Amino acid sequence: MASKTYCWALIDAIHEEMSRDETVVLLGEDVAEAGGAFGASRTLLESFGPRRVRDTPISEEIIVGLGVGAAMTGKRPIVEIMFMDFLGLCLDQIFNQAAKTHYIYSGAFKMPLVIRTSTAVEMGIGPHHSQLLESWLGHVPGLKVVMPSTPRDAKGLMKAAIRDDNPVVFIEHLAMHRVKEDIEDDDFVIPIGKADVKRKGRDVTVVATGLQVARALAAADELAKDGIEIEVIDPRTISPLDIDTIVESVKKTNRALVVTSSLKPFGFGSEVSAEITERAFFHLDAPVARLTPPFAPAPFGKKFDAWLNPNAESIAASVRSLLG
Amino acid sequence: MASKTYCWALIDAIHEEMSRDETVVLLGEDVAEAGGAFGASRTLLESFGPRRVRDTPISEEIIVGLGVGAAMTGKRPIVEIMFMDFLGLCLDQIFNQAAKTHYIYSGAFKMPLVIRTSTAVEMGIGPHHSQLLESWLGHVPGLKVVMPSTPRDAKGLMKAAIRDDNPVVFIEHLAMHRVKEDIEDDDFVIPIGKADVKRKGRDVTVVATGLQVARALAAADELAKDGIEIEVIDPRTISPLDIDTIVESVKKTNRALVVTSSLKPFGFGSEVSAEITERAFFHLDAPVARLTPPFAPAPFGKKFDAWLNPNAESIAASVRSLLG
Amino acid sequence: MNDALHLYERMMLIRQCEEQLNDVFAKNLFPGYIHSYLGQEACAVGICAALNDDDYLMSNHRGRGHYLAKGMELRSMMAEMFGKETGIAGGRGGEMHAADPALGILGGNGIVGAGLPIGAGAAYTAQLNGKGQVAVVFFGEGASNNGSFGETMNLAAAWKLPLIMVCENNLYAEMTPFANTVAQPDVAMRAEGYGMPGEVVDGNDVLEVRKAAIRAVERARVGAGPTLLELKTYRWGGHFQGDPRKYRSREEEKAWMEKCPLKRYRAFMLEQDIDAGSIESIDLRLKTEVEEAIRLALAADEPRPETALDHVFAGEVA
Amino acid sequence: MNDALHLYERMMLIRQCEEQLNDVFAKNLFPGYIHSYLGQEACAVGICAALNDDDYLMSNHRGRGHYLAKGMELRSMMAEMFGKETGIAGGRGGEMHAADPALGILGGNGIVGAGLPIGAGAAYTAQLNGKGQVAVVFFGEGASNNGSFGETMNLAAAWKLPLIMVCENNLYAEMTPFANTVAQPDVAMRAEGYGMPGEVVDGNDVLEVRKAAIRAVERARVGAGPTLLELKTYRWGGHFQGDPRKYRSREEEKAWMEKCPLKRYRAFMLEQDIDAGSIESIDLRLKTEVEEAIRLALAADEPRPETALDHVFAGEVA
Ligand SMILES: Cc1ncc(C[n+]2csc(CCOP(=O)(O)OP(=O)(O)O)c2C)c(N)n1
Ligand SMILES: Cc1ncc(C[n+]2csc(CCOP(=O)(O)OP(=O)(O)O)c2C)c(N)n1
Ligand SMILES: [Mg+2]
Ligand SMILES: [Mg+2]
Repeated sequence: MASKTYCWALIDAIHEEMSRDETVVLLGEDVAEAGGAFGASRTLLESFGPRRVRDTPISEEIIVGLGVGAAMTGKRPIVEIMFMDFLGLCLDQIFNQAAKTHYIYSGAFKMPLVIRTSTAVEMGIGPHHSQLLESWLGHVPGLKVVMPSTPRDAKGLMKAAIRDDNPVVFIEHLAMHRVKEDIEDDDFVIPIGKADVKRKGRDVTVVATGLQVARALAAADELAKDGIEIEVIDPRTISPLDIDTIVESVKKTNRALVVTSSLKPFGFGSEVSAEITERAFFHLDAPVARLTPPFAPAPFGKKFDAWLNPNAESIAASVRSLLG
Repeated sequence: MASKTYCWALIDAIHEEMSRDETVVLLGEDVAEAGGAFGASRTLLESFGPRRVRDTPISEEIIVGLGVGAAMTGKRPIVEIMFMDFLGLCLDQIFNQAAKTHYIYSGAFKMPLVIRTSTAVEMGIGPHHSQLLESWLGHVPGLKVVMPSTPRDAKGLMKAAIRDDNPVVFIEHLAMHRVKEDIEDDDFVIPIGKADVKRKGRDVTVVATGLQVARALAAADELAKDGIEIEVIDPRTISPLDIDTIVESVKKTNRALVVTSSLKPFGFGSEVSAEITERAFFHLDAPVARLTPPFAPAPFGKKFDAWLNPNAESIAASVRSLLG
Repeated sequence: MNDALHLYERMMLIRQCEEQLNDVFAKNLFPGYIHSYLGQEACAVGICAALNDDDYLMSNHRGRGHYLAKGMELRSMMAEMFGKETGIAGGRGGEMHAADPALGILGGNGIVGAGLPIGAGAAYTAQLNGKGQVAVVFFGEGASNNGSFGETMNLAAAWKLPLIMVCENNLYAEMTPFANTVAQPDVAMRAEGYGMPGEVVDGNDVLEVRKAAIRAVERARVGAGPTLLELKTYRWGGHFQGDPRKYRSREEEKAWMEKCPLKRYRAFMLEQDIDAGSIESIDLRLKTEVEEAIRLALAADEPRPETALDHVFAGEVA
Repeated sequence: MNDALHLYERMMLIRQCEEQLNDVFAKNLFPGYIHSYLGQEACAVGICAALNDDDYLMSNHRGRGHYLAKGMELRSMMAEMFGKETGIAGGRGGEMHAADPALGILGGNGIVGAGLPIGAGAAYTAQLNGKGQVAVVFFGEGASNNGSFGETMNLAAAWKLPLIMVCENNLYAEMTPFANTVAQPDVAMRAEGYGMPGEVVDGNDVLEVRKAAIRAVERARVGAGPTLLELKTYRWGGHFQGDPRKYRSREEEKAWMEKCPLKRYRAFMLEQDIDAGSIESIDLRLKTEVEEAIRLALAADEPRPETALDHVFAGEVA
């Protein structure tokens, strides 16, 4: 057991998998010599050498394409797209190539590819560096999408992603890179596609992702003072979504709130709401609520971000209004 | 009044707008000399010359980027991305540049840009030419997205899109290019953001887009024989969605079905379902149903497409089960 | 079969496929578009003559020539073109997609230019493996205007990847002449600026293509890095069968058909005293083989539509 | 002010901004990252010396030099950098985004390479307008490896757009030396293959830069098409302020700082008998102006957070 940051938990995960499987490689901008634009691949070049840990040019399309070609020919590449705001430059390789190749050729090629990317949502860096776009990726068949909210989940999910024979987009929250948690020393994975009930409760089911998980838990503490017990579920995997765990909870609580840092229309909240409604309509005492930033880009500056994004207070308020 | 195909209605719309406003230009692959890969820009080169109607290289990113730069400097460009399956190559220019520039600079630049694109969904052309991706675009603030289902709507919406000071993605259904309708000769626009009630009814609200509109209407005829009257709503604009018209209908019918040719998770149906549920929960007698192709790529061949996609029968069956 | 005959045999196999498929299309028996390889046979065959089975090949939307030249089994390839259950991809890929991992054939593509980065990825695998493998990626001159082309040239050159970038310059991208979309008509000239060699080759001369391929493959195998080969050739048909080809003259077409790669190579073989009889017997055999493959493909079952749900994901290993 | 002094004045304005902003950053008074333009002053100033107000300029993430060289008003630009309400974009753009339509300044960008196609679009407008306008797009050598670069070179050359593509090669892209990501270190060499002229220029010599810019602008104005200029220069600071710069030596930095564009130009001016006094008075004035701009920016209000919802769409005209 050791206390690890989210950032180091990820480095450990990659380190362990690169040690156990020499087909695992890491490619991306600044990942090698610099140890990562955010320090999230430190030590890996030193441990595994410049053939397996390699700096690329600023060429997002070929970064992912390299991964596709290498995965089809027997490697297990991890490729890094520094910010997920840059997805628009490489999405073809993700949705038409990585996600469809196994399908098109009826399984002739496996696609054990991890696309590692980050969101800097709520860090005040402005409109081209503040987006959370998991909803686009969740719309793509053949793609898995994970987004951990704790260091331990990050480690276990990264290991699962590397071992998976399918393409997995791994979304890191930069704002959480320094969060710490105790993590056991043994080898473990956290299965992709399995939600985690972060807190048990009976009154309202709160589905929260990424940064919002901790806030939902903070809101839970507040609400508990008034005798309101919310159940906090972190799906951890965006796609395929573990809707069963969520629906089971809603059947108990009869009320649900979805909280995300991504935008509302055509977003994660809409998907979860539609699924809950479809599967548990007659258990619902109120419509599923979605708490998200308003539908606008994120301007520069932390004040804007703070105003735009859900927080423990607004989560608690939404829960109260659902109850009442 | 003249009978026009969907394809010629679009050509007419562009022709009229290019005649009335010399800042309107048309750029894309094969749009000029060849009159469009699908013949959907015939006569325009002859009428407006090679400076305003121009063939581009196969360079999707700069096709949209040209439009962005030209729109910022006083033109009203229409740029064409041949199939929307190619969005992954130019999405950055759409979502980070076209959609955000007016916002970032607090209105200093208008962005009167039309991004004309097509879906060949259900035409059997295989996995890289059969996608309907309106849900991605609907998740982007600052972007408008329209998708007409009749020749007249196509014409009126194209004219509105060209006159709009915001970026508009205009989605054509290739499978409808030869559908005909009588269209008046006068100048008219169909406002972006306004749904159309294609058939009045009292029992179930069916929200259908694109190819599914005609099928919903066919299903309505069938169902009417059994005394079931569905209300068929074509949103026409995907974003911003005219949810008011839909909700008003649901308050009357108390039941809703959303039918699309695009995929279910994180899709159009999820968005409409979540919105209806949020706004009309206590009017609903049953959960909002979504009828879509299953979550898989579209393989080559029309048989697959026919099996995967909703049709009049499956729409009628879904309506019956909603009532049932 | 000796080397000289083998080149001919592969070209003729492709020629037969393309001609007979055109007939099938004319009879309305083909499901969808045909992107014909007619006229470009020497490109695929000359390049693949320099390759081993464990070398990689990434194709594009005009792939039949590449598949057959690299050795893909005829019948299952043909069945795939018709989208049949017996197709090499189970009939789901169709006319633009076939692959065979055992021969390093990594597939076709519906997205112009998208194969380039994937080919680079295969070349990176080859480099890691350290066994002298190479990767070849085929693309059209139209694709060379897509962003992926510049990214691939640069990265391949910087990493000295064993990648052979083969541009089949058939002068047209769909209905648009290449000359209308560039200021400089030789794609190969773009290589130098990225620090890799580029070479223009007569794409209708299979021996010239093979020579250039051998040079490039040699460089790649010894770690000297990538090469860009531009094969000047011509697409005899339209972009797809049925395209009325208003964008070019019948004279231009005729002039290029005079430069038929098979005719040319046949003349060369006869000069080399290869006897006409063995050539003819190849022609006859292939004609029959292709007829048979098409007959089987036409007769084969369509895939059951429910199989559309198979293979979305690979089985989990975690 | 005469021409010679004007060049100096613009460079010094940028220099003052960058140095004083570094101080502000060191005092923890700056919100977020600073992408410093220190050391590259001659690039922006030399290029913009060849431009008119109605020429277009598209910048990137390292834009202050470009903005000021093209004439953006100092105080509102500075306030924008701090994200203040008085900023030229209302404080929503921040350090990477400022624009001024009246001066043809089309903005910065957070996406490396994304400005290139937009610059081409502005050049297309200029071409349509037919009034001899030109467009300039600034980008780093790192951006030249992105797909947008090849697409832009090709299209600009094919269409003979009045576009000047200005690559500021400051040797590093974030923490990665350019040499590690290319086989051929001169970006300008890539131009020829696309059929446009490319030229390497000493980016620390403002007069050389201006000369090259005048040549390129001249070509563009008369319809002879685009030019790629590669300005060899150096980013004195890290990628952002605070970057520990482990990827290069302090000696390398020192050697480049010896080549300071201002020092060099000052020496030239003195040779030209421009009197030291007028130079000094410029220095003093600008120091004060920048201090004042920063003081005002620091003192200005933050935008009201509710304004985050403004300007998502423009008003409708239909
Ligand atoms: C990204 C993308 N853009 C456009 C198309 C439509 N398209 C299909 S083939 C083709 C022409 C390709 O020309 P070229 O690369 O020269 O290959 P050729 O067809 O001549 O073999 C185009 C534009 C596409 N499939 N993908
Ligand atoms: C598409 C994209 N990829 C990566 C980044 C992260 N990034 C920001 S600046 C930068 C380096 C750019 O280098 P260069 O083009 O040489 O410009 P310089 O910073 O040296 O002025 C990188 C990689 C980005 N913003 N956008
Ligand atoms: Mg071609
Ligand atoms: Mg640089």
